[in-house]
Amino acid sequence: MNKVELVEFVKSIDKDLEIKEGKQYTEVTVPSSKLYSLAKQLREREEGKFDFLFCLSGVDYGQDLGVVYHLRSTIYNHVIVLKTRTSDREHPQLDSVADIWMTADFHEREVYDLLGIKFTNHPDLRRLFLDNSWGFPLRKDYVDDINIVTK
Amino acid sequence: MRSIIEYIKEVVFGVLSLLKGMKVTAGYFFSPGKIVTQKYPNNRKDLVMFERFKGEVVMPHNEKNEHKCTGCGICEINCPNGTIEVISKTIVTEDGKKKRIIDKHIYRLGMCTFCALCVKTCPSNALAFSQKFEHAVFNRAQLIKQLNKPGSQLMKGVE
Amino acid sequence: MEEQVKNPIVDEQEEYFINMGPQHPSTHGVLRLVVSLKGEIVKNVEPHIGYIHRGIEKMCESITYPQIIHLTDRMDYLSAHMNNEVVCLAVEKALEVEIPDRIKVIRTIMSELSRIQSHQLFWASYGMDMGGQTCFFYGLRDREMILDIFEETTGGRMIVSYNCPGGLMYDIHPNFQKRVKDFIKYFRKVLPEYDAILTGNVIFRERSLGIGTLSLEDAISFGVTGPSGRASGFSCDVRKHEPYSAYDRVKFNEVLYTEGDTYHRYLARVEEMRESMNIIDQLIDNIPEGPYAVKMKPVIKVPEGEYFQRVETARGELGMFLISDGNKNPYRVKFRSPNFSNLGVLNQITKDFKIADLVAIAGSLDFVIPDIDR
Amino acid sequence: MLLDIAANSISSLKEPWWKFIYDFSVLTEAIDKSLKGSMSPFWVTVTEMVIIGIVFLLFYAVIGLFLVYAERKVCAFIQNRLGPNRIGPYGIFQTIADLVKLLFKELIPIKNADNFLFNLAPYIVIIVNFMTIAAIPFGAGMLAIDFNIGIFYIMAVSSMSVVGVLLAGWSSNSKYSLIGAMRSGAQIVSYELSVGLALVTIVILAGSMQLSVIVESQRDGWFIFKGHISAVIAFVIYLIAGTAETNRGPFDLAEAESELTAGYHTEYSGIRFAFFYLAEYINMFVIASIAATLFLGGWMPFHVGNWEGFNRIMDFIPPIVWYFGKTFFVIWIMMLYKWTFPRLRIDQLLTLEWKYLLPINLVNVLIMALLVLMGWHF
Repeated sequence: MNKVELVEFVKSIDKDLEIKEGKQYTEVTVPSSKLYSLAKQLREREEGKFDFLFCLSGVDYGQDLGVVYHLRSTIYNHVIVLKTRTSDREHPQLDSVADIWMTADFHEREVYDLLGIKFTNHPDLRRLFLDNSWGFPLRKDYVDDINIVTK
Repeated sequence: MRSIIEYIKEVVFGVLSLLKGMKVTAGYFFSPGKIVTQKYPNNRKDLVMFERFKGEVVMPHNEKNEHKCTGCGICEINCPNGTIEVISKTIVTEDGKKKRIIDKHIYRLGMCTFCALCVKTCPSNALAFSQKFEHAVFNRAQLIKQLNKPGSQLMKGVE
Repeated sequence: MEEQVKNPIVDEQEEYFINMGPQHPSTHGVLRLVVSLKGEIVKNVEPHIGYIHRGIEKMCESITYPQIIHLTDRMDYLSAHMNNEVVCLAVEKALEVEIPDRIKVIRTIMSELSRIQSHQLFWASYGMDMGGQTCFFYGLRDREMILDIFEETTGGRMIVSYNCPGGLMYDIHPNFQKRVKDFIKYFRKVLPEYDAILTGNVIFRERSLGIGTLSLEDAISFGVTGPSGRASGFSCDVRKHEPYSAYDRVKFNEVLYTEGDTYHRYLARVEEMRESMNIIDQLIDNIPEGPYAVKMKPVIKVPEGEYFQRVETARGELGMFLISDGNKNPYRVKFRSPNFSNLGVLNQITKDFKIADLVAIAGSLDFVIPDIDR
Repeated sequence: MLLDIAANSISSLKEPWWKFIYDFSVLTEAIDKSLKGSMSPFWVTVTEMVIIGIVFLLFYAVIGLFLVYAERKVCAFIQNRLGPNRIGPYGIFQTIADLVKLLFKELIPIKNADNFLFNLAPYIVIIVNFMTIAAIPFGAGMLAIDFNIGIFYIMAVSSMSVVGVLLAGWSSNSKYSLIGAMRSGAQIVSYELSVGLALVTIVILAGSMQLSVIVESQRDGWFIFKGHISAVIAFVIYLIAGTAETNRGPFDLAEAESELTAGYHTEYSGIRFAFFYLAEYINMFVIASIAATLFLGGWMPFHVGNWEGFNRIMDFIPPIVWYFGKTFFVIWIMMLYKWTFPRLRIDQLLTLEWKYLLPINLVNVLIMALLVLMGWHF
């Protein structure tokens, strides 16, 4: 599927989505409420078959916290990028995709650990690297006077 | 009957595969070829490191105790870990001009990751890597080194 | 850490827990596996990681692009060169710099050399996991030759720091080609010995055939890439699918098996060493002339945007997700490290095998712990 | 008084003193005679036992240290290394230095361990070891006790070391140790069968269980040649099963350092650990020397039919040299495959015994019986 068809395909799932051609991949911005259903469709629809979640990154956009999903289909070899955001910095919550792609289990735990985004319906959401007493270091407003020395 | 033949085959092939491995090890036992062990502290004298080996950062001085460091601080900017600290001072040269020269070039070996960015980016090639690799010291303070020797001067012709 | 275990020895289901690691001979670093056992049967494996989490992604946000190189070296220290390459390729792609052929070819050769040395160490340590200690020394003996080649050209043995955005740090050493050819000649001769000691050995085959089978669906779903994934039939070689550097001009086979058990994960790596030697053979004699680095600006500023670059390291697909806001520091860097994804599958494939198999399976996934923790 | 006894025994030597190299009983009888001249029979026995005990104790330590050194050197040569090379010429004092280090190490007490059993276990292993050595004929007339059921005794005693291993694993209060000990138990109990049957094969051929008789009947040819096919199979099986019984690689599941860190002796430290370590090597020595005695003719020189000259030259080499030569050859083979093969898994270990070694062994015993009945052996 080329990029035009890909846009068509995503539009066919939900036409309100904001689709942008990025520098490399087609980027779809999803509101957090629609994330899970879109992901499930992308994974299961015969034309898409995005079965390989090859990157799941949490990003702190300053105001919002977001998660970027890089999906690839091992059958058709097309790539799509899903982006979702939440503006709640105190109790950010997103839907877990761990039951769609197993690898999301660990990646979501990592995002929870480093950015503090809670994933609902995650099977085992615990901190991965750090102790519970730590803050969320990948947030831009994280301060650690002892370990981070700036010149 | 067939299963018995299979059984015997299995045993024979298994034993043969084991003997094949033993042949290799026994071969090395009788003719080890190149011995890889280095008798390290004893072979210090003839131990030659490769010329590009990244031992520690040094500032080469010539026989007149002159170095090439102008104190520009590019190495300090480029260092990812804050290993290098260039402390410069301003002096008045003979012809009355004010000139910034290096006072101390501090190098903290304990923080260095040998990424070679300082050596590579130095505009006057004042820094180099030495071949020394025995860095262990008893006191952490000894790892903080001053690279320019006391009383050293800037080499003529280096700006 | 805070979990309460009712009875440390036996709980109601007659399962008991043992801690493998953080200091354990078979975890290859500071990985802690909380294994729940029933007799000798593994019921559940829970990896606890983070013992050497250094926050590389956070550190990257405050340093410049050339400085990232020295951190990526320390992620997967066995494929340090490829880790550096991913940063360089990402930055070069973002800046749209045209890279001369010489650099591409040298990068490819170095990548393949590090792949061989990584697989040699895998072979060595896997033999040791299985209890054959001599493998370890043979593997390290041969690996030493590659490390010498690295040291002569780059000045470092494992932490090479040879790439930089826009090219290489230095030109190759005059001896480089001769040494590499010598090594290839030598290693072609030695590789059958590897097979005699381990691959063909009946004990080894018995211990690894049919153990820890990972199906293709699971491999894709868990994102198991690299030789581990290819042993399950997951065609995931970035060198083939998205060629970077000089991989588009060399012929090589993607080693694919369908069985997906421990033995084939092992075999995929051994075969990959042969493929890597073929790649080097094709390139070593015709390294084009040219500069070893493109002149870059003293301060590299990547234009605003999001970039994703993938390379194939010795353990699988390493992705670098780079968000730049136009400054000299990246806004956000995410490394999609192969080992991190591969670790997730461990619990799935070790279930109902024996504790000795757990060691074999974990060994065959070839973890490098700093790459998991970052 | 000791000097008197020594002078007496030298004067009472019937033959030239250096003859004891060929027949040790010359020396022992002389000592016995001179002791009897100065003491009551009870004290003679006591003195002789003490002498033998001291000699064996020294021998035990020396052979243990030597084997540790030898193993390190052999594995180093296999692995293109030098091995120990710092202490003394070629590192020959390395193991002594190790022993001194272990002696000075702290014996770490284990919380919640069964202290009595924990302390007892290494001694059980050592004592059992010690008992097996007693029955081994080192040379002509050079054995402590000549049982008429020597093989039976060795089989009975050597399998007792599992008690020590089990106790060590159980009392350590560590899961690694427990798994190791249980593996070891299963292993030794099953491999005992193969060891026994392999020895039975030779007993059929020799017609005796007395070790001195077995050695003596190999004067005109070693059993491995006499019993040809059957004896070779029995020899191989004995080596495999014997290695399994000593918990050495590729059967070192009880220790399995990549799985169980150190298995049953994970929690031991200092000299208690050294006991286990030493016991492993002495066990290997015992297995190798029984293999040498039963299959390779013990201290008997290599004789070929009626080649008189050749046999004379072979006879010229002292029996003790033959004995140690053969034993160390067997030990070398054991080391070679320890350092070549990967370790088996516990179920495969038992499969190997019950599905392969035991049936082959049973068939082998039958073949041997047939050979002996029909007189098809040499």
